[in-house]
Amino acid sequence: METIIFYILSLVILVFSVLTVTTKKILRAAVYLLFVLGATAGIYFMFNYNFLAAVQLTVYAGGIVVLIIFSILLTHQINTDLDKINIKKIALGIISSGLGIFLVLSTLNNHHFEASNKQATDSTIHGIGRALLSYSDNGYILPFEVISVLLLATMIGAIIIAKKVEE
Amino acid sequence: MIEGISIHHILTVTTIMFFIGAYGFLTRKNLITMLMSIELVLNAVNINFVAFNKYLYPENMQGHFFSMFIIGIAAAEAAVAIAIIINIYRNIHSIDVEDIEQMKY
Amino acid sequence: MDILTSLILIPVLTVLALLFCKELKNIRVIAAVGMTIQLLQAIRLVFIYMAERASGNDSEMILKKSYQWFESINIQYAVGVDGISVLMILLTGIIIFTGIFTSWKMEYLTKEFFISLIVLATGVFGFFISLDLFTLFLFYELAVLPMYLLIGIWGTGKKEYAAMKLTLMLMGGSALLLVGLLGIYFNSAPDGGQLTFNILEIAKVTIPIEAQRFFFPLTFIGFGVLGALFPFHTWSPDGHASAPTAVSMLHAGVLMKLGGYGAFRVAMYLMPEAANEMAWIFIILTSTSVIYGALGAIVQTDLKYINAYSSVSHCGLVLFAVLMMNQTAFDGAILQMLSHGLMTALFFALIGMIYERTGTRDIKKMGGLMKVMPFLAVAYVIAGFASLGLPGLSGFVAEMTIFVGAFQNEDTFHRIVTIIAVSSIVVTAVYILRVVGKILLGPMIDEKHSLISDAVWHEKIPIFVLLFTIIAMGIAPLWMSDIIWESLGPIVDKLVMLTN
Amino acid sequence: MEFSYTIYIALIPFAVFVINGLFGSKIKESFTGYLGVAGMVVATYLSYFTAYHYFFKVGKAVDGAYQKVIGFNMEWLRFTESLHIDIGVLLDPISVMMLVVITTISLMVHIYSLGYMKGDKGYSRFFAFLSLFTFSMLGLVVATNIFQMYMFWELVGLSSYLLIAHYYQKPSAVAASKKAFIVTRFADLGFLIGILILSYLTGTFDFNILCNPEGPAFMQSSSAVFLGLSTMGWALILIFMGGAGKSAMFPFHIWLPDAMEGPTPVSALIHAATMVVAGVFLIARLFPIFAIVAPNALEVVAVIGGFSSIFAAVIACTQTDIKRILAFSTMSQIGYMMLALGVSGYGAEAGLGFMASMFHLFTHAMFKALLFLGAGAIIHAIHTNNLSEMGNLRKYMPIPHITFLIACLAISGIPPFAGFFSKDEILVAAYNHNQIYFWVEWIVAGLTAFYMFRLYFGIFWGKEKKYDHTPHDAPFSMTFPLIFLAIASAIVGFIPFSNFVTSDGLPFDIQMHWEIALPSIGIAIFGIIVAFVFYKKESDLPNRAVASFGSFYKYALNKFYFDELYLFVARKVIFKRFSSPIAWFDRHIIDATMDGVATITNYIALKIKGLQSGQLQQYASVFVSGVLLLIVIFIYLISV
Repeated sequence: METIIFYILSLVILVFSVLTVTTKKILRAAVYLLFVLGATAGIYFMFNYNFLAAVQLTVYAGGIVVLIIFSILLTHQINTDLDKINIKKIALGIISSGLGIFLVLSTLNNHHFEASNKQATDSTIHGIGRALLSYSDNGYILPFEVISVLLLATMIGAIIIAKKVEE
Repeated sequence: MIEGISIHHILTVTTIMFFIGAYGFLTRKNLITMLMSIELVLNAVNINFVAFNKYLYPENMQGHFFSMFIIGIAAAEAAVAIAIIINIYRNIHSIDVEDIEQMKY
Repeated sequence: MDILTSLILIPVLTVLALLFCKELKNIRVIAAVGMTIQLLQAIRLVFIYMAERASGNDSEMILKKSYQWFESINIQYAVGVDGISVLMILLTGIIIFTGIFTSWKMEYLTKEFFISLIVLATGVFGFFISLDLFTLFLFYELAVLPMYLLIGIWGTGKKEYAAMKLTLMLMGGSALLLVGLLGIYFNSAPDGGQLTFNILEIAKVTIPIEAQRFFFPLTFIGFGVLGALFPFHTWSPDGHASAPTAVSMLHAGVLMKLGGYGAFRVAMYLMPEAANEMAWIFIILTSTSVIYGALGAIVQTDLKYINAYSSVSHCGLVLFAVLMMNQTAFDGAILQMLSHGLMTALFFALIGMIYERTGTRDIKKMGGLMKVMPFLAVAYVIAGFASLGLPGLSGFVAEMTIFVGAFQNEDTFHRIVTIIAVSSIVVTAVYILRVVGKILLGPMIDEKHSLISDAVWHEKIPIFVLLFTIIAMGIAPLWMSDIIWESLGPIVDKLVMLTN
Repeated sequence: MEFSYTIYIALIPFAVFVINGLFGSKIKESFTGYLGVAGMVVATYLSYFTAYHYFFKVGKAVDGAYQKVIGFNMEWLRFTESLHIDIGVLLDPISVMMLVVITTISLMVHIYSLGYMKGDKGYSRFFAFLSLFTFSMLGLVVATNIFQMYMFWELVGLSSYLLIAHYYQKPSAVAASKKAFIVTRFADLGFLIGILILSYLTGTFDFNILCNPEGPAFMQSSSAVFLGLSTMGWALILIFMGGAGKSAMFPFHIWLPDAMEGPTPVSALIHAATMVVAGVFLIARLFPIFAIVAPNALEVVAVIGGFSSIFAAVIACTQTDIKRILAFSTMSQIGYMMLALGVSGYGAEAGLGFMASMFHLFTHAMFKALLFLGAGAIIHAIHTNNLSEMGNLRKYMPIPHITFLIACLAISGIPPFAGFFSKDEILVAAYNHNQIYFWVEWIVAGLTAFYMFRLYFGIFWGKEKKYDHTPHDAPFSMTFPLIFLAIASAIVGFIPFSNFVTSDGLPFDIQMHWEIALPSIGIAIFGIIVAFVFYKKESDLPNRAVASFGSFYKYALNKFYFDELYLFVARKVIFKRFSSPIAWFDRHIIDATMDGVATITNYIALKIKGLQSGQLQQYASVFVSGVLLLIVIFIYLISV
């Protein structure tokens, strides 16, 4: 059962990934991306990382994709097709990507991963929250603070960059 | 740990996804679509982190938290990127990456 | 306070004082006062040195101080002087002092000019007192780099080109030098133990011969570029011709000596075996320099070019002498550095003054200036005679010591190149007298020149100081020669004993 | 020390030079002249006193020979333990004699210049340089070691340069001074190399050690041989090259005639009586080495001296500038002295030539200075050097006339004037050594008499020319030296010179050799008669004589084109073939190489800057390719 779900999710991810980077309509690309992100969240669910999946859905699917769509609307007529892409470029892209896939996969297949049998730790929201705010060995208070500062800076930065320059 | 699925399966999927993102980044001309490609790449990496966490080191949650922070940063990045894109569009009425070459030489 | 460190601190303080100074007049006065104190300190240092030696202190370097400032690779701020560096410091003190007065009328960006000039001098002072190769290199770079600004901003003619060329060529030399110095560093403890940059400690060990063979040429050429070693001398004519007066003085007078001093103190002293082995290559190059520079000077028509080629010839003689592996020749090399420093500074100062008055440096456009500016003309003639090695002036002492020393070598090769080098004195006479005859003697060529006035006080000060030292050195050379002689002992032990 | 005061003989003129040189423009002009004369009076007194003291009181050692006395010595610069330059005073017969000659002539010239240079713009400068010259020349002759000699040798060259260029606004004077300095400098190069070789072989500069027949110099006679001469011989020939340069011997003679551009007192002092004999003095100083170790080198000296004397005498017959005639005559007479040294042997009687040479140096200084000063008086009066613009001056200028006549008789070797005695000794020495030398010098004696009397008759007799103003007789300050020197020229020949100055210090007696003296007097009188016939009255005899000599005359008139030859070498060979190509090479090859490195770097930079296209995706694909490449390299190529 789980195997089948995983395959389905994988298929969704791969197919819509391809569509995202190849479709001519930009808005469609955004929508395909949304599917990919959703399927990713699904995989997180399968790992039993529910909080992460939720974050994925809210931040990525809910936030970023909406932002992207907004920007598309701000900069494009929705119906216009994207420009034709130079065949050379496509060829180059395919060759390097294909080569990359080949190289990485063949490396991976030659490598044996030692699966661990240790007991998984608590991945409840409660546990996550504790870990995030703890400053003990497995605590993440420092990155958490850093990220919050970063987000604040981003907010200000984004506003300043996008602000209309006053003549 | 997903029943019946080895780490190789997951890594295969994410590898392909990663390079699809890379392909998109290399070929798309539109800045927004390039941004989307980047999101694909990031997602592939996120899944990898989680998978390694889950399969190889289940006893702590580093991969999990790493993914979370990446998502946070990705959000920030997207916000700034889009702000920049909009600004560029305002200035040169195009968001074609080939038109943006002020940084040459 | 420690007198050696004060030699660095005084210029630094002067620079700081200049930074907070606005009025033109104050700037000049501060620079002049600072450098006067510096000169007095340099003179005091000579007396301290002589008193130390008289009281029986016969260690290689005196007034030694050492502070660790970068522990992990053992870089120290190690200072100390022997007779040679004391005299070089005195020379530098004299020349920066006179240089300040020569640029008294500098009006464009005065403050920045004096600051760069004094920073350069700081580097030179630091170079001469350093015993640590790394610190030495640091000061070396500090001395070379302000040159770019000084020529590029305050120069004349093709100044950007000249500044760029000079800086790039010297930097190229520095690159070789850095490799050489690091090579010495990494071989400074062949038997294991702490690697060191300290010259005195490296001198105690024998660097493996394979390493020496590789790093000696690098170090020697690295310093040689600054010492105008043929064929790396071409920055000199262009650089000197474009540089403002005080910079030419300092550069030809002192900076080029850094090359000779470094080649001697670092390259040859620390790697004596390779030096002995490869000396013949460089002897050929330097004796070429000597003759080539002199012959090149004959046909030039720009006063500064003439002097630049003459410097190539004279500095070639310095390097020639250090390669002669003979205590007398070494002595002569140091004397020649001092002598050439003084007289070339005087030359450039005078050329600057003549240029200010006539607006040209072309010898074909001048004539009979003796009549309108006897003081400057007489000074020029004396400088010329010092340059062609007339007894009673400094050049004779230095050249004769070199020639006699070089000729004491047993083998024919050394003696033949010595004879070749000796013949440069005739060529020197030709170009010096040609210039004197053209611009100072004979009838007045340009009517406008009859309105020229003679030197004023701030021009007379440097001329008097330089003339005095040139004549003093020429008339009573023995004390100077003795100071050098006794300091050469350790170096000779390492270098010359090897040949026997 | 007994003779330590002798250092002041040299130092007093130096002090005068310093005072006049530094403060000449500040103090009253006439004072500088008087100061110079006063200094010279003291120096002259001191050197006469020294001479008296040396020759008659303490100079002789027990065996009767005059020994060398070190009056003063001070280390000046040390090269090695054994090689060091000292500054000192060495007194021996020749240096004491030179002291007397130099101070006497210098004093006379100083006095003379008081009148001659009056009103000149460079009055104080002139006196300063005269003092400098005197100082250097005195330092030269009393040198205790060869390097001290070289130093003062250079300094006399310097003062000669400065004094020739006295009228520095005259291009010809500037050119002449330059020529004099460079030609002698070139010769000095030989001197210096000679010193280097000599010091290398012997390990000393000191004359006392060098000239000591038991010293290291004499151990060297068997050393390596190169081109038929020992190394020592070559060293000595190179040293002689320096002497030849200073003494204007062939082929370094070309500067001397031009040096006449200087003021006439300078010509008298430097270019007739003192500096130009420095070369002779140098050989005399090193005479024991020359005579014993390298007789071949001495033969060279003799040949050069003999050739120079006849060469110069021939040219002198054709010149019209009176100072140049005297200059060539000087060259000719110095040739005599060189020849005399060259034919001499070492030892008392064998050293006749040595003694004769010194004797001739002494007498020649007197009469040649007199000739120049006389010529100066004439030039001072009529403002020209040209013989053809003179004539019948005897009635205007009686004192110069008489003194000039005495000098002419002296130089021609007419007894009982000084030249006769010294020239006779030279001819005897030449006759004893090799008869060819004798006959050459015999002819030169005739030529000398001829051209001197050509000069004499041309100036004082013949047709009167038009002068700008009536020629006036010279003032007392100028006539006094003339009279003094005329008396000296007349009587110094009677000094028994061989009792004082000999090659090894042992005095001996000489006899008159009438069988040699008579023919030489004969040819001198013959020369005078020819001159009398030719030039006493205007006639076309000279022109006919010229015509019969044809092109030879033209060659002689143009000094056998040696100036042109040198000019050709200097301008066309050194300048065009060496210096200009080197300057070109430096700019266009070496410098261009350096610039070329920069240009190539620049070119490459321009070419590869296209890589920085600003195209983001281009960068990205390069980046991706690079990563893939690294994967391939590190995982597949290296690890396997």
